[in-house]
Amino acid sequence: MSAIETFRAETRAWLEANCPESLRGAAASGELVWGGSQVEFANEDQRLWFERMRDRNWFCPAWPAAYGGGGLSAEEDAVLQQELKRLKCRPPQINLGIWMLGPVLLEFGTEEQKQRLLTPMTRGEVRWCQGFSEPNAGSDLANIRTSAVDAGDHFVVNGSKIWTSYGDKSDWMYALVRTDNSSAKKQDGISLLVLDMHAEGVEARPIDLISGKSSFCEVFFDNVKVSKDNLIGPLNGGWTLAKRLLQHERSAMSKFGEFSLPTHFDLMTILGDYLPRSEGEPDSPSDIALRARAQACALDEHAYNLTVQRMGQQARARQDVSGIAAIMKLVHSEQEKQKFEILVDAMGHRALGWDGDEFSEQELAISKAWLMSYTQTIAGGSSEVQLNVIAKRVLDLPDTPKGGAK
Amino acid sequence: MSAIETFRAETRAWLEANCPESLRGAAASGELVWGGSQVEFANEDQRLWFERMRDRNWFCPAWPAAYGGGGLSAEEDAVLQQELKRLKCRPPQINLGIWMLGPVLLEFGTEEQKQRLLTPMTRGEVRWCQGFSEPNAGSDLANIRTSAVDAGDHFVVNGSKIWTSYGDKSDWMYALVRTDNSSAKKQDGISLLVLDMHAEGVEARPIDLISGKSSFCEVFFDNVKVSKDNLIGPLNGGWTLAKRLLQHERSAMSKFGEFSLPTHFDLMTILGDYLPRSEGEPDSPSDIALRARAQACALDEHAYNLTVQRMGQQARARQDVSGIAAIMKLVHSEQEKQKFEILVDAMGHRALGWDGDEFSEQELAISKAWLMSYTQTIAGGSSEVQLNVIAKRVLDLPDTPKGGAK
Amino acid sequence: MNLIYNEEQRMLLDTAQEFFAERSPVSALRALRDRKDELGFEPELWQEMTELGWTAIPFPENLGGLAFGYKGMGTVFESAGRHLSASPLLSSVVLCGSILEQGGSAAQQKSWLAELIAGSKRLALAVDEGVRHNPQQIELSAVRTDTGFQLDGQKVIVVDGFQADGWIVAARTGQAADAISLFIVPAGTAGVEQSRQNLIDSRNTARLTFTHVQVAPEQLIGELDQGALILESALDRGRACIAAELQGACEELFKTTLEYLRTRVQFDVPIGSFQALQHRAAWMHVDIELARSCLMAALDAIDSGDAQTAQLVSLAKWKVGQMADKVSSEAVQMHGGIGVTDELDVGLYFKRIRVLQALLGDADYHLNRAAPLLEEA
Amino acid sequence: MNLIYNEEQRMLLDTAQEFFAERSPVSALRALRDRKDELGFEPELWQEMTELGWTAIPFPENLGGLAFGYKGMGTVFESAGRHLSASPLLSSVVLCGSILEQGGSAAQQKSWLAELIAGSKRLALAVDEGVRHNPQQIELSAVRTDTGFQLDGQKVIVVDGFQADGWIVAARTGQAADAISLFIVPAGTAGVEQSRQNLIDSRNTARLTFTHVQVAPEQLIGELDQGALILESALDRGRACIAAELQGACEELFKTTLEYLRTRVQFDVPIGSFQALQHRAAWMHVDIELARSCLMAALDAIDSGDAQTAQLVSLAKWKVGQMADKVSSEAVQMHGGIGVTDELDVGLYFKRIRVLQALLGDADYHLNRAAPLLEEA
Repeated sequence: MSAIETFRAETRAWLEANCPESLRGAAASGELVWGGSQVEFANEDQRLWFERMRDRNWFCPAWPAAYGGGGLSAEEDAVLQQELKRLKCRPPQINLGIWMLGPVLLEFGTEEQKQRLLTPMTRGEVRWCQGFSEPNAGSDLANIRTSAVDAGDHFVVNGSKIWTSYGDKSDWMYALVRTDNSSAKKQDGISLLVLDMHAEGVEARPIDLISGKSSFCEVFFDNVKVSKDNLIGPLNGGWTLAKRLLQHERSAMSKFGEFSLPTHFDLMTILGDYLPRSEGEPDSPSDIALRARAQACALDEHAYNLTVQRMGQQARARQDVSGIAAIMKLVHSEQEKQKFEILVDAMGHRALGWDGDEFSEQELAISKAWLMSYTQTIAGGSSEVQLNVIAKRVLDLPDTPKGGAK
Repeated sequence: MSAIETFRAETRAWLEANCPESLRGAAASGELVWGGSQVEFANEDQRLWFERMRDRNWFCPAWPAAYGGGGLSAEEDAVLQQELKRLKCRPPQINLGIWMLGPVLLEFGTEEQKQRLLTPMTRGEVRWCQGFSEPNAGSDLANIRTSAVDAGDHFVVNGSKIWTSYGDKSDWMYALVRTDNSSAKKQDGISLLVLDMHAEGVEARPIDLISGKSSFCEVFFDNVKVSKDNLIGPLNGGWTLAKRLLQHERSAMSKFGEFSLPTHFDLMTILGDYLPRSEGEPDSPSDIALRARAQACALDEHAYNLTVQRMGQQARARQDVSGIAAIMKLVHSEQEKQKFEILVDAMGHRALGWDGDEFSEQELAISKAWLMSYTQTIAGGSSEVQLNVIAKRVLDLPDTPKGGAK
Repeated sequence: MNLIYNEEQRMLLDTAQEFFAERSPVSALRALRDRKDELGFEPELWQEMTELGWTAIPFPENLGGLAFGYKGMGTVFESAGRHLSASPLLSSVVLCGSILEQGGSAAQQKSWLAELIAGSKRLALAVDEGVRHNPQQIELSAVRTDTGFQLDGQKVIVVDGFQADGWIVAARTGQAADAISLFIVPAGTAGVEQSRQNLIDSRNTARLTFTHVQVAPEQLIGELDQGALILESALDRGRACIAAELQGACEELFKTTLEYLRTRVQFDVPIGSFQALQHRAAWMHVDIELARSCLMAALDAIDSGDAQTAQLVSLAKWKVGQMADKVSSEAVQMHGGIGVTDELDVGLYFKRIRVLQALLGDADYHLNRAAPLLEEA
Repeated sequence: MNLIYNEEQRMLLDTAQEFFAERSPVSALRALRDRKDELGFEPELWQEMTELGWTAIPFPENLGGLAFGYKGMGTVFESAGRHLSASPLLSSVVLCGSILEQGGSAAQQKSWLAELIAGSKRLALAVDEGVRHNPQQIELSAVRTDTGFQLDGQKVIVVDGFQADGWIVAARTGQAADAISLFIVPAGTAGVEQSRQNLIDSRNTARLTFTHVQVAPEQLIGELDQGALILESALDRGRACIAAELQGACEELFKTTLEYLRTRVQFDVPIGSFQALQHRAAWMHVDIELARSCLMAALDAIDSGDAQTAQLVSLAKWKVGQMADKVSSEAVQMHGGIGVTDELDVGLYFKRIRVLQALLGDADYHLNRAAPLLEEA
């Protein structure tokens, strides 16, 4: 048996012995464990799985052992991921720090920063949130205004961030801040800073959405002191790091999506419940037309899933996948929106409930998910931005020249 | 009886007595009479109607009698139009000169030009065509390059025009030509010229379209001499006149559309022929879905027709109709395209015939009309240009500023 | 066919616009929602609307009405739509009022209709039973008894039905498909249970359960088994008014969206200068204009008693509904992140629009019902 | 499920691309059209394709094939699509070849299949009778006689059917819905009349009329009444190849369109810098990628004998067809005036694409047929 085969056999055996049955398969959103100082477990199995994986240093299996990682080779890590997938093990914890900031710290952080920041991540002790967007910097991220002013041994941060997921429950934030107002290109005056959410002057307020309460927060900074060793990478060099971070966002989101399927409602199944066919009676023309629309939508979802598969196969065959990768977020979010529109059509007033006992839990969940689907085509790069990126980077269509179209 | 009531009664009586029965109601495209030196009549009725209207000076009923017009007041003209409509009389002749150039000549022409050019129009003796578009001046009309160079008592014209309807059958053309290459704004170097299509150096070649032969021509000018009294309006002042001319285009096209309905195929009727319902058998789901699409399309056409009606009523009530007027061409052409797409889906291979005996005349006509419908969303201001106009003039959305979007 | 408002109607439109803008702006709906108001509208506002005579608009003068027709009613509904102003005008006046006008006995008209017009009582129409609107499938039964009728069954999505002074209930009284009868059931009648259905639009909607409910013969409206036609005609008036409310809401939402496009700056330019958004906005304008024409045709058809009223109403409900789907979705998307927050009014418009779109028949339903229009051509 | 071409297949793809680009570019189709060529393809080209071994690709080695599967076939079809290259590969090899492979007797395989592979004979499949594809509704009858069978009826839209060396005819031989039998009818058989149906794509399509046509028992393929399954399987192979041809044609047309957007200047800038066009082009790209995945799944399903092959083929024909509708329409519109002239190749692509979209089942047909895929999830 080759070394890798041995590793696979051992890993499989360990996972089978240590991953509790109840933590295999997709979880409802509320059932996921978020690592951090306030980590909460809904049951003993969750705690066991968390502690066992932590103690095996497998929260970050491929990170160097020096920072608490598992020290696995890329090949071993791939095997571990395959085995986790085979058993459908849920991630023992969810943590933006590991998925997004971590890889950037490994690449750009100082040794001191790696020691100080990565180790607690690999122990699941710190919950991280992201501070990028601002009210005036949505699609145009470079427009951020939250300032970090040099005050000798520390920065003083003022301003606000928006759309920070779980800002109210996180321990630390990685944030883009403006450290130079004078640069000609606004991208050039931006730095990447990490900061303690418990520090004085930081306030996180959850945002109400059209779908009701949300995990998104608005975060306000009022003269927050941040010591200078929390600057990641060069001063005014944050834009490059931010772009790198956002590259990790997609894979993070897909990992997240794989295990938490809070909004997966199967269109055709639900359609069947609300558009029942009567024995012997022909369906009404309007039901048939709706069913045809639903079929088209569900088949489009099928085409999307095949495309996910194809992208993986192309990547493994070392073929260029940039053209496919660029469509994924756009397609998925737009398809979800369309799916819910059809569901709402089919469910009539049953999909229009807000709260109360008059509607089933599933019905209320569908209403919320429908409204939330409108968030998906905006957050994380709006559909418009996705289309711009496809047009320019994939299709190589020209920019509008200066002094251009009238 | 008031004077206008008397006029109405006389007009009605005259029309009833003089408009042959066979010339009432919409005509197939080939059955319309085009005035001009080569005027052709398919039958005696056409000749009679042409000559009677000509002799009553009613080719241009509201133009001054001095130029061969009918000299009617606006009120009388309106009554005449109503009575023509009531009896569904076809226009005795079709002539772009009357509908488009005529009004501009009346406004901007010299007295000599009016005498010389309008009088033959009102006699139906000259067939006119339009020379605006060029290969590099499609949506961007100001980009024309056909040049008219001052050579003392005449201009020398070189270049080419495209999309000239019936360029090969016309006697005269009104054309936009570049008379100044040095102007900063390209609109400022353009003049409006009329010229004899039979002159030396003029060649008109019909253009083949995806639908086959067409009435559009490409017209080439090779050192064509045009005497200076054929310049309409000021030198380099043609752009203003062109815009005025194009305002008349819409009403001209709608008049034309009213009487020549070569492509009016009723969607639901044809659908019924090709998607027959079997007695006692339920329709197939795919037929039902197609029928639903067809219904939606036909109802949209209904909504369009109601909008035409509403626009007329608002105009009569002296309310602003610019917001409605701006959508008409766009909606109509896009709806037609959509209608034919559905027809083609319903007719299967019967709509895919090109020529030969294997397809009925109607089937071949539908194939051609379907392919031609693709021309409608491009010619006469593409859908994109229409949308730009709506966005900027109706919705008041801002221009892209210089040095704008990246 | 007259597709524009005349001068009188335009004056009424201006009055209604001003009234709702001042007395019931969107913030009023927000306040009702935030305090979880069960009635879903402000009784004082309703009283003021009554005093302005709007509850009398559609009725003939001999019944205490103003005979100002459904174009008149349309002006009020589109103005209410613009400001998301909540009132029981649809349920009590348009739907129940029409039924009483067309089918009510003199006594019923005297007691109930007069009170509806005065605003001193409110009725709500109980017709739907299933997931989607379908007045052809009524199963709630009314069975003859020695003293009258007994009602058993359930109604859902009864607009303004919670805490109404009574309900007009559509009940099956025979085997034939259209053997439907209409009954007035006053609040407090034994055996009627009401529960509030809280929808996303924060308005008043109720489920009603009827268990062995006894009603007297004089509570029957019109002839036994003959209620379907009266019901359908009232529903059509209601659908046209809903279309007007939708049209108003969408035009206002579109206005707000255009303003946002002109002022919101990203990448150093107003986002309204991006051509992709310009074209989408232009298409919204196109749909709004086409829908407006259909709405006006429907209102005019009702007023002139057009033989194709039902089809024209369905055309309007379909086309306006399709437009509303698009305008509301695009409005949210074009507002970006802020558009999905509760802070902006955009979401309130979105939710109300989507409920109106489903009420009394969605696009699929009315597409089919409008189809006979196409046979005439 | 393997959704990409392997190295061998990619090599074949490159060869095919080069071959068609050089030997049968769009100008070749234009020439065939302009001289109103009745055959609709160049016999020399066909001979060269045969020599390259492409007619042997899908067949097992014991039948003289290369056993290179439908992914292999797909590479040839998408390359042909890119250049609108005309050949009887679909009709003779894929459709008729599959039937002979799966249902033919040893003698039939020896005579006919070997000749098809060698390119020395051409067969065409006669299946459709109505306006739209529907192999469930075959009415052409084959009735037993003393000496064999008698065929009566009509077939339309027989691809490459004009002047073929023979036809495989799907005939009704019993009352049961699927009582279909397949017969080989050589050209020259008494009672067969052929007329050319001139379609917009300038390819070879025929109507065949069968009047008291006598066929011998050995012309029956497989068992009597058992032809439906074999037919359906061959049709699925054909549909997948059509999808591949469509995909290739659309990708090429899209490439041309992008090039035009980059170079055509209006209002002093390349029109490809207009954001509205950019977004529409981006959506085209999205559809092309999604369609590509479905196509690859269909080809792979055929090669691996997937239990859901029929549904996956329908998914591909549906999705590729929808994409093709959009890409071809947008290509014409984006090319503007010049796009509707015959001078540009855009129109030739448009016309071929629209014919392929309808052949062997349009989007509506395959949407329904693919639906069972959704039940597994």
